[in-house]
Amino acid sequence: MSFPILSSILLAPVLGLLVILFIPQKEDKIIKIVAAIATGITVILSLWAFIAYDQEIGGVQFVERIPWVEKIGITYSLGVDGISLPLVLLTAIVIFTGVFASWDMEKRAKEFFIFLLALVAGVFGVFMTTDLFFFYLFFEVAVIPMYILIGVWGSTNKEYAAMKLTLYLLVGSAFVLIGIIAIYVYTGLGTFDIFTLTEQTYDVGFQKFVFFLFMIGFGFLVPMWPLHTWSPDGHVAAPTAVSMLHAGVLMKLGGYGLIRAGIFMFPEGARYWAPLIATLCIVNVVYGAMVAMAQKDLKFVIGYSSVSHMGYVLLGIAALNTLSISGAVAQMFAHGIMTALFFALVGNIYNKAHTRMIAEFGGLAIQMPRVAASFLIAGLASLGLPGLVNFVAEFSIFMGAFRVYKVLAILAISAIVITAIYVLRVFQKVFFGPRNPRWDHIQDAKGVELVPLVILCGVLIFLGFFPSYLMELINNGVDPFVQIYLNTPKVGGMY
Amino acid sequence: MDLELIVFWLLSFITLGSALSVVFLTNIVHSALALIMTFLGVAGIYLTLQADFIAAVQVLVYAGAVSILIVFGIMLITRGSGNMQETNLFGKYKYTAAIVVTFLFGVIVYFLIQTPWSIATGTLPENTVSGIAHLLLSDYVIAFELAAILLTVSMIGAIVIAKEVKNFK
Amino acid sequence: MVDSFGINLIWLVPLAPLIGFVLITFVTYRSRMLSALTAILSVAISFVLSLDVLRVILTHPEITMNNPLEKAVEWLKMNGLFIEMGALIDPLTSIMLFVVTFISLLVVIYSVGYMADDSRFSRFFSFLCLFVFSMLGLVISNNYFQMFVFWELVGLCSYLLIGFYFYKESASDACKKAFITNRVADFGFMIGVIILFIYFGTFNFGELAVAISNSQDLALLTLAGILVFIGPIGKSGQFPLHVWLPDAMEGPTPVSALIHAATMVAAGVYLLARGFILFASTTTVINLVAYVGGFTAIFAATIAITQRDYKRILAYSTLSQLGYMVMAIGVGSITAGMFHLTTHAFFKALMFLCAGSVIHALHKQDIFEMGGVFKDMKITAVTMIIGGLAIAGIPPFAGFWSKDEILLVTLENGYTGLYIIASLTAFLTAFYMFRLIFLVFFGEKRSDFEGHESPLTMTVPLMILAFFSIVGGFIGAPFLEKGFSSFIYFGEPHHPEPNLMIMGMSTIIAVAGIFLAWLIYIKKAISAEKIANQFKPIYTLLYNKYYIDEAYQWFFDKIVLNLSALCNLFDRYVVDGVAHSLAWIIRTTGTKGRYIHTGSLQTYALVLFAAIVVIVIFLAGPVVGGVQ
Amino acid sequence: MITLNHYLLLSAMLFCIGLYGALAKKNAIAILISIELMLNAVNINLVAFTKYLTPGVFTGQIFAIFVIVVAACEVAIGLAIIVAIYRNRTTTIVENLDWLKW
Repeated sequence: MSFPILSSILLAPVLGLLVILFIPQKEDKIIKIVAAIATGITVILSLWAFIAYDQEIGGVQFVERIPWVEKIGITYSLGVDGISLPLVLLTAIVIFTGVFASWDMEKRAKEFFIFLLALVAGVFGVFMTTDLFFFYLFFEVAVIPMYILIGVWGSTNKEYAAMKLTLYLLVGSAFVLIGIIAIYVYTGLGTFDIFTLTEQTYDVGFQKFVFFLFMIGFGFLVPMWPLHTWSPDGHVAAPTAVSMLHAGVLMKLGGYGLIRAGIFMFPEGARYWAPLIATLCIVNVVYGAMVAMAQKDLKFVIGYSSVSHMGYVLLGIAALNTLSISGAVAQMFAHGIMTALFFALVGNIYNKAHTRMIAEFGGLAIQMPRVAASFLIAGLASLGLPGLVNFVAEFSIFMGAFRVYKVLAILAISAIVITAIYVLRVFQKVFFGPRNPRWDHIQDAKGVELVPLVILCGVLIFLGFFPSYLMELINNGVDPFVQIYLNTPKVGGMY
Repeated sequence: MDLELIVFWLLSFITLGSALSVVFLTNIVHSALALIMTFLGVAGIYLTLQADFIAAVQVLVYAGAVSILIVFGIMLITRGSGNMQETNLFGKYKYTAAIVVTFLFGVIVYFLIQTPWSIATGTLPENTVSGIAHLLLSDYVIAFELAAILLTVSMIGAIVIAKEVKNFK
Repeated sequence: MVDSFGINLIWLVPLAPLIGFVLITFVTYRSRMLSALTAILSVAISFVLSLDVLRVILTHPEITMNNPLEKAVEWLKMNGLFIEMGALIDPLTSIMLFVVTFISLLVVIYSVGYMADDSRFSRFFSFLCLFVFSMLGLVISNNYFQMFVFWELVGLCSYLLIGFYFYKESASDACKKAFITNRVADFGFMIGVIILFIYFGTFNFGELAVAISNSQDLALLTLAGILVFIGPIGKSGQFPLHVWLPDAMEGPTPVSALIHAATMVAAGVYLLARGFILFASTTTVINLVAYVGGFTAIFAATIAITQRDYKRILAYSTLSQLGYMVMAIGVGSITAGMFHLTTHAFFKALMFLCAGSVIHALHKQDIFEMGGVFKDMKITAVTMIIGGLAIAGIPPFAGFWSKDEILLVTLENGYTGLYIIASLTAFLTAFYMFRLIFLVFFGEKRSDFEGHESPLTMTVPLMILAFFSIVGGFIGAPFLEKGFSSFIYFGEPHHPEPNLMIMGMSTIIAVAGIFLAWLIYIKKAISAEKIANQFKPIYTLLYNKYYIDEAYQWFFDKIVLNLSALCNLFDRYVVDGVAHSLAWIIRTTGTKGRYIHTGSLQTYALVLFAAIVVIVIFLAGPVVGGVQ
Repeated sequence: MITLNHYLLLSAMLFCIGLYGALAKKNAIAILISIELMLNAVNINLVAFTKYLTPGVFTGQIFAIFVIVVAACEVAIGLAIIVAIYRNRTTTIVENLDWLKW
């Protein structure tokens, strides 16, 4: 057996967490370094996996299987394919930069990083596991530290936001749990293995039922309108690194789950519910953008822009073809990087200015040119400018979706205008305009603060110019499933 | 109508009557006295069941020790309260409880009549004490010892709990 | 196959400025001189390569519009999507490459002098390089997708450069406006491109041309054509998306010259020429193109005659001239459109650079505060007058030939209405341009300023451009047998016969316009104020640009922002309200429900026994009777 | 002839009287007393079962003995608690003793 890359990715944060446990509270420098090393390892390993993944063979690679509870068929099994690998890489990048973004965290730094690493271990687990039981387990592992992180280290109405977020996510996961149990009982194979279960046939009524559960359950996570209000509140309240991870990665669990366990497992159910998802996601896209325009708090703007952008992911999923689903996965990756950059920047500004109210800023580009430049890059990524990876993802989604839902796709594309309006308005109000002496004391990002900026901007631009590294891997992961399950009827008895 | 039956009815009448008195008398001291009567009645029932040892224990422990304890308890607690006639009143559930208990009684009676008891044919030996003693000190010896410990513990516990706490604050 | 370094290194044409951008941004940004040198050098490389490409095209007659050279690399390949990045080399590309790199080079050199006092000198050059990269990428694209990508990137550069003085509120508003207006246009363009790919399965211009000419689906072609045309409407400032271009003058003047006069705004025309087969496939689309162009031409010209700001007048003039080009293509002649694009690039860049020179010296932009500048700035003034003559259409200056070609094809193809509009526009153009020249360079000083000639880095580009503004028109002059028209054409080369009557008419119109301006502003025979007062409502309407900006502003402030506020309230109070009321129900159930726990043991016991009774009855009920 | 059911019926009545007392009375000592009645009812059952069902084995009676032991302990502890409560609260009315409330 070769080197267990995936288990190592999963264990690196856990190990880091254990090491931090034994470091005294006051040595917060060492704690941060340990956290950076632990997450750095995950970046290196996931990059390695990203490169070592053999597209010729395709399918699930780096598989590790250890039976856990054999009696009911629960197996600790990890494996990645073209769908999950980019998301694993995304998680690694976001958490690594997130550690640097919270470098000046002084309040109970030890506990903060312990929970942060626990959270990220859970997220890694969700993306890598190929077992539905572990999928659910890791998801819950990710939710609980989130509650504590927001509740303790947050700002602006943090208790409310933490409670809201946790309750919404738990309600969502309850739907998912019912679905998982229903599948397990229905098949009666005594296995939770996602791919084995995907190969089974289910009758149409069952597909519709379970897909509905998954749609609602994962819809809470994505978040699908009108189940979305937890996410802006959560973003705003969370500390910087948690916002990055939350908007950058946690929301992607929903999209990932919907693709992995939703449409491939229940293509008929997906076909039945897809128009509903498509309609709701247009509400997400347009309405989210409109709400974002009305916000006064920087983080709320980004929070609602996430709602809007995740609508594109849903649109890609609802269109049910290779291009759109690949676009959806790529959009998850791109949006994760972009929004993490946004939150890192806003966190940076907030740490220095102690306010996030857009109206109080102005002319910041004079005092913080680097932050302004990075913010502009993030903003341009957000409005889908070519040359940044978001554009490729959105374009694929539009291309895929247009074949299926013409009017809805046009409505979705119209949001690129609305997005441009609110992004540029915010950018102008915060960074442009005459010098404001109130902010003269603010220093530009420097030293470790630059790490997240450089890495995230770099990823956005590099993959924007060379999208094939990302897109072809994703396409490689998505296409076989689409060919097998979506292009042929998969109903019990007829298959 | 043989003697046994007459005795049983008599004892039942005494037991239930005094039990009802325990519940319905409003003076707690009267209730306690009625309780002693009940205990004695139950002891009599035991005798009709040829359980002479249990009957003896019943008289000693219940009618003797427990009753005295309760009387002492009453003495400690009801001091100072003026009207002894109102020391043992019904609470707010007087009627609700009656309904529930009636139903429960109905259920119990229904089932004990319905149940096909497999009545054994044999009879009890004349001398039960030695049999009980034998069992207690062989099969049930651990339980027996535990009962001893329990008694000790409860004695100490009762003292600790009832002891006046001083300088607690 | 043609072997030449220009063709072989075609990828370096756009890439050299990109490398320049990267170098300036990350390496040389601390040194002004190095940054300027890097910029000049990188653009010069592109220029030399472009020259070689032009040479190759000119010496290889087998490379024609119908038989281009094409190079491409795969950029992205997915199931259902195939995207290339490539270079399409034909006469159209080569002339556009030449124009763009030539003007860019001159503007970059000019900027060394113009921006000398700016503290963000290096940043300016890095942005310029980025722009040149994007523009060249756009020019060489061989497919719609690449075109769209660079189309957006030039928009970004335009945003960055208009907002170069971001600390000025007006500049920051203008750059935002420019970007958003272009976004609206790109929205249409993008849908058009997507439709094209979905129905024809390719982005490639050549493959699409074949597919479109074989297609019978007129409705689809009309839809796609109109949608794609929305892109040029935005980028080339056609009505009704023209509003951003005058405001874009908030940027540094070299930027206005390069981006908002000569190159980027012409990208729309270039796209129309490049994808002509799509627009020409249905009469609806091609007529739309023609009339939008014609309307914009006269619409912008009427506004220009009332404006007071030097650069704004030029901006409206640019709009008007772009309208000419679009109209030319709309009436079916990409030859005329591209010809005018080329000459316009020379003389309009020239005029903007002259404006820059004047503004640089005077630090003023209102032409009514200038006057008599001629004696202080002879080179600038002479070159500006050359530009004015060129745009007015006085023979033998460049503008005469190209404008004449447009008028000719318009009439020839039966658009008499458009011909009259175009002639009227020519009259207005001559009038407002010489109004500007007379007010700025002649007469007495109308305010306090010190004029002085600009440094050589600025005047040399002026002179070079002036030279091209004089002779540039001869490449397409009708008496040339193998002129522009046999170089860039659609379908078969069409060589219009020289029509002396049209030539004469247009010359007379231009002279009349200049004469009127002379009468009003030099001779003072006619009072401008009196006319303005006489036609007060019209004057106000024109001066306020037909209130279109105000209408858009009203739409945005009143409709969009209120809608967005409404959405926000909906989200806070309805969507969240539902969630909160659910939470309220649960919480209230809890707070009320806890009173069940009375704390009284008797209650608990009572309920316990009642429950026992109920459960026993419930469970035993079915089996009662079964018990013996 | 006295049958098992006589005893069981007696026991059931006694139990229910005790239960009624435990549920309906106010005074804590009265409740304790009522519980004693219930325990006695149980003992009657046990002893009666010994006679009628398993005459050879004394298990029932031994159980009764243990019940008596436990009952004795219970009374002792219960009274101690009541005394302690009385000392703190000067009441033994259970309706006032609602500290378990929310």
